[in-house]
Amino acid sequence: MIRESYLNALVLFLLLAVPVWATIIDEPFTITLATRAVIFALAAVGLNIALGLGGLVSLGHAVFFGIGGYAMGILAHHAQTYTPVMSLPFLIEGTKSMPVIWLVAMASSGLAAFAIGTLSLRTTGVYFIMITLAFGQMFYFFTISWPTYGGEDGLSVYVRNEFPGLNTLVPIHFFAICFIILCLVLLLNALIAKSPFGLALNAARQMPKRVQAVGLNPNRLKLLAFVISGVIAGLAGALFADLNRFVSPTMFSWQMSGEIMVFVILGGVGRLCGPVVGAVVFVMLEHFLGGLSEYWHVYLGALLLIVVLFARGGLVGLIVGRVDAHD
Amino acid sequence: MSIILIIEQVLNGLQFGVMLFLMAAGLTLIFGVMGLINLAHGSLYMIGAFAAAVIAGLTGSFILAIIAAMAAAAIVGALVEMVVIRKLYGSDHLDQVLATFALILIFSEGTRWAFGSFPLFLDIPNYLSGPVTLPGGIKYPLYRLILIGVGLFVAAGLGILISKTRIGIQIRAGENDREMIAALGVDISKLYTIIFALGAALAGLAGALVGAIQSVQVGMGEPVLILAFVVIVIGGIGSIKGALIGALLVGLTDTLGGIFLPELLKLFMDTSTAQTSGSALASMAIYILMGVVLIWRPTGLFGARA
Amino acid sequence: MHMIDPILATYNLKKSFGALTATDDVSIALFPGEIHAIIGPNGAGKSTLISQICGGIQPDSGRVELLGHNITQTNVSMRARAGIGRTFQVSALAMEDTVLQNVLLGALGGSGTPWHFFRPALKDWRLRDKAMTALIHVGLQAHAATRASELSHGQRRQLEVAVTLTLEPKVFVMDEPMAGLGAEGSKNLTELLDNLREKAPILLVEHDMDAVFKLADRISVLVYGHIIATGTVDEIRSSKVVREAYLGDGV
Amino acid sequence: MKVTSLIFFTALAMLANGVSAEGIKVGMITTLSGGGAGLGVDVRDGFMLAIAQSGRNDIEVVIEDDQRKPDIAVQLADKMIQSEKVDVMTGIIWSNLAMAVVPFSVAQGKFYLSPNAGPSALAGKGCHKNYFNVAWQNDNLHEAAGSYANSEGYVNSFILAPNYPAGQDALTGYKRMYSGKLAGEILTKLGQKDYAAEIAQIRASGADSVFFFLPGGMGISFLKQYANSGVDIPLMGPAFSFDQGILQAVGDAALGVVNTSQWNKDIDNPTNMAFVKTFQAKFGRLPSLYASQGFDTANLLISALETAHPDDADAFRAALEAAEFDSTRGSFAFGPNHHPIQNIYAREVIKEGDIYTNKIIGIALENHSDVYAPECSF
Repeated sequence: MIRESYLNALVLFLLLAVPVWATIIDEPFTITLATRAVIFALAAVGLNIALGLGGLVSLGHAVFFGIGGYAMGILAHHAQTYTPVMSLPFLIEGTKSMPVIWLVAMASSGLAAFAIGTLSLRTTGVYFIMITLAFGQMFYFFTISWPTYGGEDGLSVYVRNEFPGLNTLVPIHFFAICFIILCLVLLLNALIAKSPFGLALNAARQMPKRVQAVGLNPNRLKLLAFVISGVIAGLAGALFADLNRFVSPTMFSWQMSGEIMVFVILGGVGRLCGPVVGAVVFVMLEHFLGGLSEYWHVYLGALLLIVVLFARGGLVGLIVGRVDAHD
Repeated sequence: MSIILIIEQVLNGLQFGVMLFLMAAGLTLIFGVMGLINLAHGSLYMIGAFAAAVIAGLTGSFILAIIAAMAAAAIVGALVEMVVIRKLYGSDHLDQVLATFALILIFSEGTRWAFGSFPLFLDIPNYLSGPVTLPGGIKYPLYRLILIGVGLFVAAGLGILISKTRIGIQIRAGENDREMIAALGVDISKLYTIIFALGAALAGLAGALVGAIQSVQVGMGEPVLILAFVVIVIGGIGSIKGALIGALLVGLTDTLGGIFLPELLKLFMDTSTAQTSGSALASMAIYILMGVVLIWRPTGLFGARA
Repeated sequence: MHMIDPILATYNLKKSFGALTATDDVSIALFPGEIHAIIGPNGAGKSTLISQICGGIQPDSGRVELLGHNITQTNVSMRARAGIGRTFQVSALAMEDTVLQNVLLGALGGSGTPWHFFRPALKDWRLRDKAMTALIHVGLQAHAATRASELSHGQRRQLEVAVTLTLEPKVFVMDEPMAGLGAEGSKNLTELLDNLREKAPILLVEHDMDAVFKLADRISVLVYGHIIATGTVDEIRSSKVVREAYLGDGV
Repeated sequence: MKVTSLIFFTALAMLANGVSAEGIKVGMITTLSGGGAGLGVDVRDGFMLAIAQSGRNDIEVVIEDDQRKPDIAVQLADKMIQSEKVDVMTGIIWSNLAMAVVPFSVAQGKFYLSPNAGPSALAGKGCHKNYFNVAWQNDNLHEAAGSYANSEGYVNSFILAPNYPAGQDALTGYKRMYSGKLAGEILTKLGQKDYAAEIAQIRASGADSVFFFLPGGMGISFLKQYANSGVDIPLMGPAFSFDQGILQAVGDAALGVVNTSQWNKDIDNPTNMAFVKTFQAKFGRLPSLYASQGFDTANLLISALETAHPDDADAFRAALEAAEFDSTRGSFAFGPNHHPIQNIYAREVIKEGDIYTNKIIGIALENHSDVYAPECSF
């Protein structure tokens, strides 16, 4: 058994070391895979704030991932075709600048999370799982049948968007951007977990009526957690779209929501780096098992079952044991 | 749009609804009694359809195929319950979601491993094919009428099973109070296996019946599964009556929405825009219905009040 | 009778569930410095009454006043902020959290806003002092770092009281605090509550008659949703109505 | 011993072809798992059959499964280009995946030979000199159905397709050639499996013909339900609902339905006859049009390699443009936008013994190109 903080440091170190090593030996594809893992991890860290801290089992987080993706797709599409996003009532131009795209992605997914959260938090338990799933399906079918931005075909962006001072087309540069964002979000997550808000949210998950009895509104705490979670997933979506230089409705599919949830549970719900471990392991399995057999989903399924049945607390829990009591 | 067409569409909606009910009934029973959320219910639907296709291919008998579908789904269901599901009753919904998601992966790819990537052949028998003429001169496929009949028959049967029989009393007791059935001296794990197998058999039946007019292929279960979840959430989880009403609502909304929404929009916009946005709206209609129901009644139409 | 205004009062509260009238025209008052016990047989409507006072259930008619303000239309958390500090019949604590974290939650609620995201709650000394004071008051300071789930039943009741203390409430509303406690635990908690009335008056719903007779300044007897008598311990002990309706003829 | 013989054969190949000793590497990204895997499997088998028949051991084919997910396809494309360093790419089945992969790949100087998807964006303004489509432009088969409807004298068609870009393109394609009126036009939900409502509308519409584009399981469902409904208005559709894999699952319900295709197993030329025979012998099933497209794609590639290596991009491109290979479709040539100019046939579903298959009943469009070609300039 080792302490969780050492494990977290080790995970992040490896996640950084592998692409650096890959750059040295000129294996750019390994960097691409690592970037994919980092972005998935980011989305999962987002979900973990709602799921691990707030106890909100959302089977619809693909909505925010997708909205982030489409924010990037739509802005970059208009920038590359030199058409305005809208001209009435005022002019909005497309853009290829990553920071601007991120802001738009986070704002729009945050707004969506606010709306969906407000409605969904009227329900609890299985109903909450199902209503978030239903919102996901709504967005999925909408994007498929709405022709303006490509419908099911999706949108291609031929060149990756720009970040001041870096050449985003160089794999290690783009990886660095994603990795730094992941570290910042993890830091934010750690701070939130220990903050007064995190304390209250954590209590709202375990015993909402106690939180009410001390004069706080548990649903408002959960709603904010849901919005923060959605904003992070949206940012991950924008990065994912930039990694692929492509967005499509599959980003909204319920399998995507399921996969984000798999990252979290595989790694360990409520653990700071659980989602990171989950995403990295998933991407590795996808790569290596996928190379072994066309039917690799069978093995993936079996592995997930084993984790659920025998490794409560996910992989992180398996390595470091149960959560320490703080202080 | 003629009255005949409207009646025909209502029948279509009903038929879709009762088939959804077969799926939803099992899901809602399993949730009501065992508190388990089972994403792998769609796999049992697929297993039913594949078993029916194989047996129909071997024997040529549709009746045997249907029986085989129910048996295969029930057996697989019982096995899954005993090997995996049983360990999940105490867990929270999160673990259940993940474990049954894993089961979907295993069943889907396993079936593809065994049967290949191409759809299987399963058709309705000659004596059930073709249309019949209903009063008012409506021509309607015989087989679809039979589906409506089978669905309503199963609904009635389940109603009687739950209200009148010994096992029904146990099921109701289990929904209300888990310790109570233990106190009644019922073997709980056996009861759970039976309920799971019953739900699975209904899913298998639906898979075979629907597979005969649709396509028998890997992945056929998941779209139906999601609709069935919408159904039980609208109806109220745990309620058979809710599942029936919810299924009919979803069936009618989906069928009629697809027809009438584009027609409605044509009143305001040009034909092709109306067609595109109408069908976009129609594909979201049932989810909008579900959202509205949950905002109005957060535990569904017939769900237990919190 | 009393020349001072009540801190908490209900006026003609009425609540029915279908044909069952759970609360029937209930008017009670809680004055500064007193412990007012509400007793009654099972099913008398005590829990429903508490819920109406704390905001979980809306009455069909009647009103609830705190310090002279009508709070009938407000919800649970608003009433908590207004000064109602309650404990639950079954301990409602964040079981995965430590004792200190549970009390901090109360301090957080009492301080008004939880909307701080970057400063660790455990390093907020103002909150922490408040929390530790409450823990010392109930005698749990040695267990600050213990998980709530590892506490004994009696300690959990003490912790409930401590959480409520951090709110600096105007009144305490306690739903059967003695339930499930052994003789020793009851004795400890009785002492604790006895001293608590200096901080704020207590509305005490309780089954444990020894504790009630020891603690209460006044007692109201609730039967079938109806207050049949209110008075001092001696008045209630000697009341004929109470003996007939509640204690039974044999006593 | 083995090494020596390899060197010997390579040397021989060098002499024979006059190209450099280094072989070429082909990256195939196609759908081998999940829904729609049947199409990818056929393209792969057809392609590899041609490679095997060529006897060339200097062509290395790296095959990867995209699971029909665009993001996986993009990731695999990155892998092919960055890690495998392939010269030529091919294999993608679906238009949306092609849109995700092709523009990026050709922009990096790779050649892409499409064995199936032909989205209009890549045929018109978005065309690229290194992108060749060996199958068809997406609209082609639908246009052929419209033309066939005219030749049959249909004047009141009911048309339906799923509500997604390829579906909307299908209806546009049909209407482009068809000159009659429309009795109705429906966009169904993608993935829909129950068509009772649509069939009722068809019955009520008074149409004299029905054109539908419903690929995969959707088409199976529609055909079975249509046959069972008692509606007997003649059906037409593109070959996608009538390929060899699907027909066996539809059964009698498909018999007699007319569909349009650029290929069929009874096209009478020696290449095709040999292809059908060897494919059946090797894989134990009849080839589908997807298999024929995979086979043709590989043969086009091999023919171009006879004259140039992809390292010499201009020469290799010229060799591809010449398209000097024996196609299973008989005459085959590329138009100015690198899309085929070819005959499109009307076929009818028949039963041969126990097997459901197609028979050519006529030519729907002769030497047909596509409408997007004029918009294309490299």
